[in-house]
Amino acid sequence: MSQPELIVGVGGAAGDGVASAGNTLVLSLARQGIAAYSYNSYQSVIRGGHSWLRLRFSADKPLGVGDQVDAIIALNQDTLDRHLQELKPGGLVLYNGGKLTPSYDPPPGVQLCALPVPELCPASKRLPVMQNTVAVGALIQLMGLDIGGLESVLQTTFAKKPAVVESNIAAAQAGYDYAAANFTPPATQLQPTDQKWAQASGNHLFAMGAALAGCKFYVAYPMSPATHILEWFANHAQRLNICVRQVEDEISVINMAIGAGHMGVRSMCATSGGGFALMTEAIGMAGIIETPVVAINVMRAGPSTGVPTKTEQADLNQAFGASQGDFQRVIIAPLSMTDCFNTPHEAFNVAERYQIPVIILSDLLMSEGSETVDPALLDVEFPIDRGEVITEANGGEEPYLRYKNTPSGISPRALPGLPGHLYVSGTDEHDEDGVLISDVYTDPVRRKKMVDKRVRKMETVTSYLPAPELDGPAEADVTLVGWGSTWGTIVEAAETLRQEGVSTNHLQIKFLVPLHVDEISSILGRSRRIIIVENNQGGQFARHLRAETGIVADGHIRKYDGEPFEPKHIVAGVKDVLGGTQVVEVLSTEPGWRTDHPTGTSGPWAGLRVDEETKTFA
Amino acid sequence: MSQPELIVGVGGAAGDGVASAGNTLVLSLARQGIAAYSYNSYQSVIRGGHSWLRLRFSADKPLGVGDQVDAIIALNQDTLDRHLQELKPGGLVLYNGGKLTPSYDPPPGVQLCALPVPELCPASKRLPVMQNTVAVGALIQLMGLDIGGLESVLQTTFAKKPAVVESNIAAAQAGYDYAAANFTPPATQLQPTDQKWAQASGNHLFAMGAALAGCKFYVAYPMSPATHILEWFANHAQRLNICVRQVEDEISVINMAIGAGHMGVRSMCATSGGGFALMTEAIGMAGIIETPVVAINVMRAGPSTGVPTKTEQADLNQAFGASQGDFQRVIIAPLSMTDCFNTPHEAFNVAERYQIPVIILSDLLMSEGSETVDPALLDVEFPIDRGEVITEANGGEEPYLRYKNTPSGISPRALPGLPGHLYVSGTDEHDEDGVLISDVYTDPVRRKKMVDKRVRKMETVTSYLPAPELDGPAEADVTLVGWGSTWGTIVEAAETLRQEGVSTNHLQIKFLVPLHVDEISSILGRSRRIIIVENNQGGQFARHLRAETGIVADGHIRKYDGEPFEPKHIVAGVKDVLGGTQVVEVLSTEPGWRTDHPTGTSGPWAGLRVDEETKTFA
Amino acid sequence: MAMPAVAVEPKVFKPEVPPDWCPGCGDFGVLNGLFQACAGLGLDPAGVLVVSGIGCSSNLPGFFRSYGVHSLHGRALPFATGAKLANTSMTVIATGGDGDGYGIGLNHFIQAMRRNIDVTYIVMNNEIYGLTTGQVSPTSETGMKTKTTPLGNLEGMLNPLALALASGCGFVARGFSGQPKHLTDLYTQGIEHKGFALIDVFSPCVTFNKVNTYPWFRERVYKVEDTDHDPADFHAAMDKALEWDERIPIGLVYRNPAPRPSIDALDPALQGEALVRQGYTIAPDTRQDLIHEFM
Amino acid sequence: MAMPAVAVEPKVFKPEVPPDWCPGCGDFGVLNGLFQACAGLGLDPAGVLVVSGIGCSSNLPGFFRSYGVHSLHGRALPFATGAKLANTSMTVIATGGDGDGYGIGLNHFIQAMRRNIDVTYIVMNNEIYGLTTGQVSPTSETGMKTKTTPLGNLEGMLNPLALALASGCGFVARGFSGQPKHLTDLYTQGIEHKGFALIDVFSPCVTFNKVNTYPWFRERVYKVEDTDHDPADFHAAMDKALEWDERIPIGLVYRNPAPRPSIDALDPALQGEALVRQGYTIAPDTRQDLIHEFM
Ligand SMILES: Cc1ncc(C[n+]2csc(CCOP(=O)(O)OP(=O)(O)O)c2C)c(N)n1
Ligand SMILES: Cc1ncc(C[n+]2csc(CCOP(=O)(O)OP(=O)(O)O)c2C)c(N)n1
Ligand code: SF4
Ligand code: SF4
Ligand SMILES: [Mg+2]
Ligand SMILES: [Mg+2]
Repeated sequence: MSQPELIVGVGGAAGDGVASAGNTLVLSLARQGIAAYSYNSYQSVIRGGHSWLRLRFSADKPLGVGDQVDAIIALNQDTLDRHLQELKPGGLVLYNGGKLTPSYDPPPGVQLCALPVPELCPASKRLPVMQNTVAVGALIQLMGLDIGGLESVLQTTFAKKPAVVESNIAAAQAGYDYAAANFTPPATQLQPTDQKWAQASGNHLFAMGAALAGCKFYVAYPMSPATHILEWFANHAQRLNICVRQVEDEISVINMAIGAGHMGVRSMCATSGGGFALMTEAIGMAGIIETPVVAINVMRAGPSTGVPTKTEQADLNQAFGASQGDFQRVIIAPLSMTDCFNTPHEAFNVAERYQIPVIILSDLLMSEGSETVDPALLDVEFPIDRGEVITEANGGEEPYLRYKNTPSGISPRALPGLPGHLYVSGTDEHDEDGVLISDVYTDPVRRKKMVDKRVRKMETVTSYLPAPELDGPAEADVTLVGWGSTWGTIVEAAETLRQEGVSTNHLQIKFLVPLHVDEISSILGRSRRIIIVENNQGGQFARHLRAETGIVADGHIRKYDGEPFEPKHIVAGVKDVLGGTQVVEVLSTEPGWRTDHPTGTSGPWAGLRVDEETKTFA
Repeated sequence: MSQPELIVGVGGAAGDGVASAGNTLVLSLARQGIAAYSYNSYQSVIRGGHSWLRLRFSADKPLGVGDQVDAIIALNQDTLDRHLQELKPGGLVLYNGGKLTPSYDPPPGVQLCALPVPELCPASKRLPVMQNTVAVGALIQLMGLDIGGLESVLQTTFAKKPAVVESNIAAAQAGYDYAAANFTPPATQLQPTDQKWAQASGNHLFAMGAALAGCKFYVAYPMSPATHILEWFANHAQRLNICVRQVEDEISVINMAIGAGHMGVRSMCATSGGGFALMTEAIGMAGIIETPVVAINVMRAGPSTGVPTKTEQADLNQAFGASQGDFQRVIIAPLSMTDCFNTPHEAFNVAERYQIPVIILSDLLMSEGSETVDPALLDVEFPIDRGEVITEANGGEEPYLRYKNTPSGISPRALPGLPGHLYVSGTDEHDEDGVLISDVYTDPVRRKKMVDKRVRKMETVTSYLPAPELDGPAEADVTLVGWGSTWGTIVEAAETLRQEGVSTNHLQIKFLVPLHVDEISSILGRSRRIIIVENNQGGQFARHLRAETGIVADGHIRKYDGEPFEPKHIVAGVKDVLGGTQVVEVLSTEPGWRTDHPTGTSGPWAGLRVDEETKTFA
Repeated sequence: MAMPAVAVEPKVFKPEVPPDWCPGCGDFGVLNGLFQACAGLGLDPAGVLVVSGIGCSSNLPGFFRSYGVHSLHGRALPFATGAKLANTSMTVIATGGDGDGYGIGLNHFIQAMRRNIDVTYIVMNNEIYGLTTGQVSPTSETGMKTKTTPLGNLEGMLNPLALALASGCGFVARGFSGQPKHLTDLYTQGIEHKGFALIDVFSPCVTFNKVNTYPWFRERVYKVEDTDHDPADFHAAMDKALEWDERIPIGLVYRNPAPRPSIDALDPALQGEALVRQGYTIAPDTRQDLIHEFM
Repeated sequence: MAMPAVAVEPKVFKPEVPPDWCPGCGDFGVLNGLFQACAGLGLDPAGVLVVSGIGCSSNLPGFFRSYGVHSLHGRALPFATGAKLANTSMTVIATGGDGDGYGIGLNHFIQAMRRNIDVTYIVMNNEIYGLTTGQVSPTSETGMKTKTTPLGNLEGMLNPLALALASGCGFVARGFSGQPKHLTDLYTQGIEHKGFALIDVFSPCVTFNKVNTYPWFRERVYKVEDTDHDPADFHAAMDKALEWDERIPIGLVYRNPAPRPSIDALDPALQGEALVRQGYTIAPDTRQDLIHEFM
């Protein structure tokens, strides 16, 4: 990243306004042409608890959450206690000096920026969240930016309440001025640009991307971290004329989605791992009746209920093994929030062209985190490929064969309702005309013919889907291989490695099934040292890659503690692999941290420390 | 197989008494010390249709269904029309000459044995099934056996109706005498022995084996081909004091089974692929709450409803990918009906010792087919390994940690109800004491500790389970590799190959997850040519083997037409591989057969012939 | 789809493939009634979608000439719901068995009634699992011996009509496949009813249910139409639903005199052209608005 | 487990971990009532198993000192059923939310009542999905605006009491977490009832349900115990179940005067020692008999 960047942490309890402070900050900077990436580590309680939002800013679009924080806005004492230790040398922490006091010495070179909030903003006594505006104003000053962006955001946010706008602008200005007069700005300063930025989560981009790709039916059952897709659809259903339904369970969801897909609309649903487990039986139905449908599995840390608010990439096995028997499916893992926007359109096209179920694997990092996107990238008209759909009523001369044994394996699809093409689709094995084979004594020949027909469909899929490409120098000592959401963080880690003298390139896989075996084998065949990075314990992708290509990686960097990778984890992991470790298991903590992200400052685990040797609690 | 053998086909419509004629034949021969293996190809209709039961007899226990038939009992015209062409040279067909006439010339050297049933057994006019007894009597004579076995079976079968016994014995005798006087016995004659045989299906042996292994709770929802396990349990529930319940769906089934397992009983359930799909979410629950449970998936031809009465081995991916996230499971595929008897005991022991879910993969071939078993093998007391179970009430000094982070990863288990050990088991990630980790802001250290604890459990599993062994010569040109139910047929094919001069050995895998990677790699590392035989299209086991060991087979013999392998398919397939084909897809039909097992002698497909080139219908 | 009011010949709905049910199976009567009702209503086979689950009864779409889907065990209603919402111009009929609809599929059944989707649901209730050859069903009588209850069923008998009433279903009827004309009449009314319509049909399994046979039902059933039963009276309907004795009522047990509009009539997205006939594109200015929500 | 008839201190059931529900959440009242009822019944925490699904309400076992299981969303009842059958000496209580029990878990709920397993089921009905932050529930009122029904809920409201009555449940009650003593009383009777007992509890979600709040309920609820309602009268009970207006009844709505024995009391395998305390071995002569069935 050539442009200067700053990483900000905003911490507080649920109810302290962490998210809205973060949002105000991101939008204020976006209006000055500065891009952002954000990720929130929050607690699975509705009120109270702790929430830690990390925001990374730069004029060059940041691709991930980054490493250590440069600045903190501490909205409560807990945040000060937990996170002060995490600041980089040269970093700073902003807090309401009228209420909070650091409970230990900051790391060397860290600036304590106590804001006299009660004086700067007397209204904060009645309305404690006003402290957030003061702090945001101060931070913007310290970043080297104009206050105009913030003012315009406050104007939009409180558009209907002029008095609120006024008092907030005053609070922001007070913070801004106080910071200018009393604190030292960090060495890094951000530069405004002319670029316009939109800010959205992967979930919202999935939803909007699907709507623009012609999705007319969205059905779901709430499940974190997929629920925001449903909520976006619900809020836009009427305007966009999309049928959006929340129903009794995920079994109903997928069967309704397939029912709608069967009639001919583009139909989508989303859930997380446990809900997807309930959908698997019907995924097989879509396979045999050859109905296009798109199902998103937004992965969270498992197994089972697991850690519902934490991220992981450990549902590849489940997607691959969804439903019994051999049948055709495509599995796609988008690479970033922005890529979430494009993926539904690709998924619908491949689903309709090949008449198969398509599974999209996203994860909590992408779905609940957000990034800034160039709005021009969202202003697109997606090309629609519906495959072979019969739209003309038939004279009736020739009987229509819904499952015609064509050379491509694809049988032209008439949509129910069209005169002259009556057929029954059955989940039992059936002949070309749809009549069941399972109701006869035995019919090996027809059975094999129909299995082969469906298998044949997949012969052309890999050429229909774009092959992955190597990023970085063609020749390198290390090739980092990842899939899905780790893309941006690996890109940045590779850059750091190169700067540190480790020649590195990078291959990120988006299309998992079918895999572009030839292209991948040829790329990785030239690699000197392959290191697979994945956000799980079992190495599910490494296994998949080996199963499909025979390639065995030289090293593995894995993380399954609930938190996403930071570039430094990968950089350090690569060095460990170069030093001889085969599997590096990364943990989001640092030896010496006093709290090790523990569970609270009160309660049974208060004050526990990590034993630096064993990584267990003393 | 050194002892002489005979393969008999019994064909008729549902209601013609195919199964009971077959059963009478098997038991009659069993009482004379002759073993059998049987498999029924039947139609998914309740009445009418066609049913084709193949029985293979020999004093040496047959290990599979064998190849072509030596003798046919045709109970209706349809059977004559379809199967006459399938007889071996030297073979014979028995039928009621008073009713049926062959509609085409038999293959050369085949004897048409028309029984004048109306004369031999006048009672058959009122009771048409009496023809079956006449035919069975005649066949026993032609096999070279005494009629005593048959008489004793008829006595037991109709024990409560002496008149029926008498008339049946007379009919059998008439058939026996008529055959002696009018037909030429086949060249092969069976020799009675002193061995006692029991006859049972894999499903019944699963059930009895589980009961003897201490299963106290069996719950299921009917699904072919697993339903007979439920029916055996239901019939023995009272006598054996086992709680047996049929409930509303497979979701309820698995959750009840886990509920019961959690309290401390050995608990089992069974279903087929579609039902198993519905169970997957809860398999993950068993993984994280560490509750032992055994779930059987009796595979049938898929995908989806597929061909419910046909066999296949295509649910390995589903079992492997059951539920989201990384967790521990064992997957076992028994090798034969007899092995079905032993498998529940192994499954319960490993499930309880390691506190994990165990999935058993059977298939329709094993579950609905049956074989004779030495009764001594069934008269066993299985060793019970419950693992570390705390049975003593605790004084209360030390708090009990249900999920204690032990070196082995196994945490001693107190069963609910025991004083002094209160705990809550949660599907959320939890700490050693069971308190949720997911309800805190973030806790990478504890999260990783608990994942690692569970992972560690698997370190010793492969040594707890017996490793596969190579069968046949240590050095061979061809190593056949199979898994599960194909064992017997591969053993026989290997023998034939050796006789035909192809030096062959054989490795059959029963324990699929975890795989004995070291042992298998070392065995297959010495193989000159590896050929994997599996009853599916996609090569799911080949993929698994490659993923775990990197081994890529030189050839694949696959079958997915619904019918099981016959030794000749494998023998021919090996030759094809030696001739350069990489993937041989076997089809249960023969070029030139007039009907190619088509769907009926009437109806839209009557009289169709297979185009020998394209294997499609002309 | 334009629904011609003119009756057509029942054979229009008869396909070439003959049903492979056991001779005498109650499902033949159920199918014949459906031929008659659809013909009487003058439906176009291309405008009808019949969706079933899995079971003997669920084989029905294969024996009916229209668009059809033979889906998953228990999932006919969600599939049918999705199909109806996607193409509101189709007449959607769901069929299946007691195991399918009241066993594994029960949740969908109750919620579909609550949701009030415009689907006619015909359940061939033979009080047994037929296709899997004779296991106990949720509607098997307490005490009934089946393959899986050799000592008699220990559980209570599920009452689909009472559940339908408790779930807010606006059209609750019961027929008997031994009374084909009456059945045809119930189907006709059910299909015409705008909203979810339940027609539970006694359809004897002659092979596996040796208790609830044709004669057993013939002795007991009587038509509520022959009594002074008022199908608009919820309480009276509940009484009829609970009657299970020497006399068992069939007929239109309940019809809500002021039915709630069905969900497809309420969903704002479904008030114009059927979704399947709508274009895929979103106007550029709408797109701009969507983008601006993110800025 | 021997049940001492002597009451114990409620704090026996209070663990160290405090509930992390939102301040003011109705579930606190539900939990407190349970402390009281179990204490009043003199239960031994080691003889109680509390099983829940997933949801705010389903976090309850973590805040109750006994054996507990926090299972899967919607699956508390099957888990609890398996547990009870395996160890009939335990007092088994299932808890959860409206989404858990009446949404995804509805099939199990109805079948558990039909099956009549001896489990007490406490549903914290807040008419919203709390844990997932405010989506529509099957018990949300028609017209209610939620995150997923911004224009108002178009579906009918599910009626758990009516469904329970239609499913043959022998004990049907409704409580309100704002009336803790009354609630404790209902729990006590429910736990003592041999067979399935439903206690639906209005337990306001103060964070996401801004309609059905404490004041909303306080204005409307009245105790059937304060009226001449006869809980032995099925029809009267159905009337109470259907009442949803300015006045909403709480209390013991129905108790079957001649309840069917529960399944655990009927299953022949469960009449001796609890299964968990039975040995694993089958007598050699029984084994011989089993083998001979195959010969
Ligand atoms: C998930 C799943 N579980 C079980 C089955 C097996 N199965 C097929 S039909 C059936 C029940 C049939 O009973 P019913 O619905 O009453 O129909 P009937 O055959 O009696 O008409 C069952 C259990 C299945 N196909 N799928
Ligand atoms: C299979 C599955 N689907 C969805 C979810 C997500 N989920 C968790 S709790 C919940 C609903 C909570 O509502 P309710 O049961 O009413 O409990 P409350 O939080 O209101 O007490 C949902 C949908 C899940 N955990 N599992
Ligand atoms: S088994 Fe029963 S339900 Fe099935 S076709 Fe035969 S008679 Fe009908
Ligand atoms: S969100 Fe609602 S139900 Fe959940 S704890 Fe808060 S108030 Fe209670
Ligand atoms: Mg039925
Ligand atoms: Mg709720």
